[in-house]
Amino acid sequence: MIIADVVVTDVKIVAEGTRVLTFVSPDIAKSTLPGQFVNVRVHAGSDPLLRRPFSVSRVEGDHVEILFNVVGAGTDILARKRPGDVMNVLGPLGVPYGIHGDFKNAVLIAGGLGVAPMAILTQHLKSSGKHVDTFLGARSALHLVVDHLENVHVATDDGSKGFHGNVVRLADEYLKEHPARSAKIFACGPTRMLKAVSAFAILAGIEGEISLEGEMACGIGICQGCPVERAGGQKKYALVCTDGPAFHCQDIILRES
Amino acid sequence: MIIADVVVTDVKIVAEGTRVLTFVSPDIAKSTLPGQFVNVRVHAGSDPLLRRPFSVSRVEGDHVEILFNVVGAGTDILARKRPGDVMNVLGPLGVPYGIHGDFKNAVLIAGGLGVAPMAILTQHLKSSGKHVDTFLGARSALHLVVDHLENVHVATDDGSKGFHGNVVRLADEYLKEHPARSAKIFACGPTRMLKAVSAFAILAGIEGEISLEGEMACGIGICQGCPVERAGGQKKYALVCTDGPAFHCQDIILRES
Amino acid sequence: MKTGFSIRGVEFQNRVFVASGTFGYGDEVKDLVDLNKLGGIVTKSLSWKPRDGNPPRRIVETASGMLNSIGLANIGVDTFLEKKLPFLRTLKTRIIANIAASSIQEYGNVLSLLEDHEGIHGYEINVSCPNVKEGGLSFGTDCAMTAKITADLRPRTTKPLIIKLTPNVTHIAEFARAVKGEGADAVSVINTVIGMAVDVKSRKPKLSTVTGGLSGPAIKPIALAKVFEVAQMVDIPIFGIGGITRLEDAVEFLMVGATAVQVGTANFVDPATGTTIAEALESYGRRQNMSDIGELVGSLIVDKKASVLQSWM
Amino acid sequence: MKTGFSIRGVEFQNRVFVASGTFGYGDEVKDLVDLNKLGGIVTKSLSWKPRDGNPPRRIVETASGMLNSIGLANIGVDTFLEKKLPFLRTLKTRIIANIAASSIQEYGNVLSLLEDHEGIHGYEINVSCPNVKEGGLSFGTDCAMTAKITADLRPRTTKPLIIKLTPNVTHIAEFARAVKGEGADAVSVINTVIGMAVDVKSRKPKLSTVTGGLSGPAIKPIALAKVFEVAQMVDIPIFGIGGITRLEDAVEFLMVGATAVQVGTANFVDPATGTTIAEALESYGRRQNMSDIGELVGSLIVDKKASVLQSWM
Ligand SMILES: Cc1cc2nc3c(=O)[nH]c(=O)nc-3n(C[C@H](O)[C@H](O)[C@H](O)COP(=O)(O)OP(=O)(O)OC[C@H]3O[C@@H](n4cnc5c(N)ncnc54)[C@H](O)[C@@H]3O)c2cc1C
Ligand SMILES: Cc1cc2nc3c(=O)[nH]c(=O)nc-3n(C[C@H](O)[C@H](O)[C@H](O)COP(=O)(O)OP(=O)(O)OC[C@H]3O[C@@H](n4cnc5c(N)ncnc54)[C@H](O)[C@@H]3O)c2cc1C
Ligand SMILES: Cc1cc2nc3c(=O)[nH]c(=O)nc-3n(C[C@H](O)[C@H](O)[C@H](O)COP(=O)(O)O)c2cc1C
Ligand SMILES: Cc1cc2nc3c(=O)[nH]c(=O)nc-3n(C[C@H](O)[C@H](O)[C@H](O)COP(=O)(O)O)c2cc1C
Ligand code: FES
Ligand code: FES
Repeated sequence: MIIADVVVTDVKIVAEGTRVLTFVSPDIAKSTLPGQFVNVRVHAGSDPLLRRPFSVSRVEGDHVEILFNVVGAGTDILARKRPGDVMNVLGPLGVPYGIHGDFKNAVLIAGGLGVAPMAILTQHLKSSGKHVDTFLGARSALHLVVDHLENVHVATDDGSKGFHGNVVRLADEYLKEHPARSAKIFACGPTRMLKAVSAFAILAGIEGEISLEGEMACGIGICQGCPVERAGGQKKYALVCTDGPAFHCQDIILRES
Repeated sequence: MIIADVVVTDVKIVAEGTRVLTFVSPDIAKSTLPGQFVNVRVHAGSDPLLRRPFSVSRVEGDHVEILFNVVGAGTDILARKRPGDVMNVLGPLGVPYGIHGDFKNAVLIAGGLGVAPMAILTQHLKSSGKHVDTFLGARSALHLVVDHLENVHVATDDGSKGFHGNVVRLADEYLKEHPARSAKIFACGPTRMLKAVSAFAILAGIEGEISLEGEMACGIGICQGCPVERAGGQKKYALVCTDGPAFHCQDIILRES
Repeated sequence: MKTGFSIRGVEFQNRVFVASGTFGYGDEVKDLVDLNKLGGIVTKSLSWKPRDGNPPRRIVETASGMLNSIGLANIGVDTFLEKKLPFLRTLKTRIIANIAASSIQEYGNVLSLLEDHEGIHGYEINVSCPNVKEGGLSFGTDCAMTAKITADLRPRTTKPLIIKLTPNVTHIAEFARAVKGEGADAVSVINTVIGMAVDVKSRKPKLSTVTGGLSGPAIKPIALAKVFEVAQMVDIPIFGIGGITRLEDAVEFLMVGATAVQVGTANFVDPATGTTIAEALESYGRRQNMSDIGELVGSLIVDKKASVLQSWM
Repeated sequence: MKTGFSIRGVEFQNRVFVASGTFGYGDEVKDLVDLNKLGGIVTKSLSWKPRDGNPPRRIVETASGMLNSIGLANIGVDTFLEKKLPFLRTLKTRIIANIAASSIQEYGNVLSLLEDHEGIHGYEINVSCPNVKEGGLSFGTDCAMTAKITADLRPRTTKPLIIKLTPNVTHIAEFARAVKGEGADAVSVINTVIGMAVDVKSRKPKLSTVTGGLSGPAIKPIALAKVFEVAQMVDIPIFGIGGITRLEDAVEFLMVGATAVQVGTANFVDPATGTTIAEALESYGRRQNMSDIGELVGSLIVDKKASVLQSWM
């Protein structure tokens, strides 16, 4: 984990409203594992005050990529970054996905921008010899980001591409038809989707990890601001930033807020 | 006075640390008189919260120019504007310089960025047939902005150009040697300089107007935030934004804060 | 859809007002704002005699906010009646006269004088003023004194009497309860929060008065909590004030229990903020298929268990 | 040049501390910050038993600030002694244990237990906690109760006893005077300001606890005014806290009368903020040819006439 000023080399639009920002950081590029995130200080000012957490989407050489939509002040500032701009980044942070089990088939399920960590996850899964199937849910064909992914199965809300409907049902049905021996699920996306994935994984008795999002103040465990309810254990809450963002389905209880 | 979104067409560096920002506003271009200012909303965010006042420096066709140095958050944001950027402007505001008296010789005295209103002032003085002498004080030759001015006499703190020292003394001595029949002084700059100008004008019995700066919240007389002490009269304070920024030397009392 | 509401029989056309001291007397901005679109205009505080106000420096910008120590510079009630009221009378918008004073008598004198004139629809009492008798201690931080002012003013008018409360007290709801007990029709929550700033170079306070009043977006969370406290404890109409710059802010205040809102500091950035929000609030209500914007008032959904936890900090 | 100071015989190497609850227990950031450069580390509040804290959502960003309702989630004093203190002992930086409790007895029990262990150099008492006996009313807004806590704790230790005051009271100086009277060695000013935020879409409070504590640059002007009030009225060392993010902020607090400062929320943006300010403060002092940074404390130049005006708002 380092804290450093990094140079932005590129910000490009890769799908409807979705951008990829690339910055240079040999240390972060070297040390980031799939599912980990960086906490970005979007400007030097005091409003917005806090850093903004983003999953590392992909690493190439010394370059690190994050994927985001403009949803508010912080991402708006990020979207205006230009090559050469300098910003302060803290990372890599959090507990990565567990990719070294003895499962053979990795089933990646992503909803919306939950696709962010899937590229780097795919990189690592493949280099450790896993077979990867990827299920992407998006609002429409225009919102899809499929670069650097393997065996992509698409579901869109408007049916403009692939399966018309819920990506979890798509994955569910696919796995029923193609029973994967020793599979493991890796999911990221909206809470409602992650609940569905957990339910389905636990039911099907498939190992599964989900990556959570949630407001964070520090990203490094010093503010206690990012609790998620644990399923059992004497401590009631885990911290998304240091105990996660990746959790085993059965370890946590997701609640709609 | 209008409030409108305007398009920035250019931001260029014209001297050490000094920039000219040009924006398009037919209404403001048409209606602005010398010494008036515009109140600029540098961004849509809430920090910095308030508008920033800037003298209109020059008008050409539909284009309006302001001159500024980066001294803080607001001017920093302004300096980063790019052609095509939109910003909200309120103006023209304030009481202009009085250029229609029956004086023949206009003596312009500016210290530092007090030069800002001098270009538009010169435009108007000349079209009403006045002779213009301009005295500019700057830290060094590099800090000088002399464009669109007439008969420029320079004083620099470091002597790198023109008279080595105080611009008021330069003007003083010049006027002693070249007694100007029916002259009027127009000054803008740091408070200390304006005090010197006032003292000198009143002493020499020459009519003089000085343009003040000071913190403002609204720029339009609704916050009472910009008082300047009056010399006599039953009201103790005048408002810089609506009674000024141009005042007759003898009407106000300047205090160093 | 109903946008208006009434207090003590006085009808206000919508729930978005402009706050005292942040809109002059209205006429200054008549070319920039359609004054007839506001729910109400609260005047700059009026005192018996004109007040010069404090020496400069009177304003300091702070993080997402500003400090002011205007010192209630105002033209005085006579000049107001002569120079400003005639114009305000031409508007269809309701006019609330805000009154400031340094003694109970002065409050009463100003109000009674205003009572003799047409065109004022209600009074807002600024109790954040120094009580000269008590060596300059603010009336507004003394609950008994605030109640006493209310009791003295109530018999002088049948128009809406609104007491503007200061947030600089431990339990603001006690003040609301006290003034309600003395017959106040509503409370305005909040006035500015005491703050200060230092010029490190000169080692002097930035404001000539050392401390001043903090306003703007920075204080919105504080104002919401104060409005919520009053709304939970006392059944009285509340004007929600503090850091309102856009529609969402106004809706937040209504939801926590404000009957209407007042826009303050935002007027300095754009004097049309109030009318913009008033229009946005109306279309918001329509989009939500409301029959009355009032449905928003106090509509906050609060989990009962919440309050037990809240005080751990 | 002297950078340090001492309270009750305990030497602190400089005047820049990190505030409770914003720096964990120190070890979490040891790779990012040179902990030995801090004047002091104030621990997260410690209670007798571990506390899970409040349900999510615990934090909300606001204009130049943030609201939190962590609910004093902490590992409890036993785990602290076993898991955290050993590491803290290895530092040359002074450690202040911050204590939170829901009864006077609990405060005493925690402090006395900590007294039995090496490596703690002083105590900061967080009185912004609900007094269970009084149905959850905060100790810290009750002057007598705050004094009572101090009186009960004082005999239990000869180390510095610092009472951390809440800003959510009318006259904070009264609280400072009261705790000084009971033997407190210093006060910390301020804890968070009560605030709230609403999620307009769901019509629910954003925080699970409805209201929470506001912190960050937004409250700096409020904190400065509170420190100034205490410094003017009571002769007691003050830890100035509230919105400090850079050197100038720290200098402002020292000038208005703080003996030292604590950096809070800024640690979430950069945990090295405290050490950065400590170093900047030292070079600032040298540039100003000071022989002791303490020369800044209370060095504000105040015009006598000022105070008369200040309360008009
Ligand atoms: C571990 C982690 C990894 C993340 N990875 C990505 C990513 O790869 N790509 C991406 O686009 N976003 C990601 N997010 C979410 C991202 O941090 C937020 O979208 C961003 O902070 C919004 O900032 P803003 O200022 O633009 O919006 P704000 O103005 O802060 O908020 C705008 C809206 O987004 C919501 N929001 C704010 N912060 C978060 C948050 N942390 N999580 C969820 N919703 C939030 C707010 O409630 C509000 O509705 C991640 C969050 C976490 C905690
Ligand atoms: C009528 C009027 C006309 C002006 N014309 C010009 C102009 O043509 N060109 C120009 O460069 N500046 C002009 N100014 C000053 C300009 O408004 C400030 O420099 C600017 O607001 C600073 O904003 P900032 O956010 O960059 O700096 P801030 O962070 O706001 O302040 C940085 C420094 O500038 C000082 N400052 C802030 N506001 C003012 C102010 N209004 N007047 C003087 N000092 C201030 C602050 O005290 C601080 O020391 C004018 C001011 C007024 C009132
Ligand atoms: C410059 C200024 C002047 C003010 N003058 C008055 C006043 O004369 N009387 C009064 O009751 N409130 C006055 N206020 C307080 C505002 O009416 C309002 O209560 C406060 O600013 C909080 O709202 P805001 O955050 O929207 O500004 C003033 C506020 C400001 C910023
Ligand atoms: C997330 C968070 C947790 C906090 N926890 C504690 C705590 O446990 N005990 C305490 O005394 N103060 C606590 N505080 C208050 C801070 O120590 C500090 O007094 C306050 O935040 C103001 O300073 P700041 O504006 O620099 O953050 C906490 C503040 C924040 C933001
Ligand atoms: S974000 Fe601060 S502890 Fe997780
Ligand atoms: S700046 Fe508001 S009255 Fe002059």
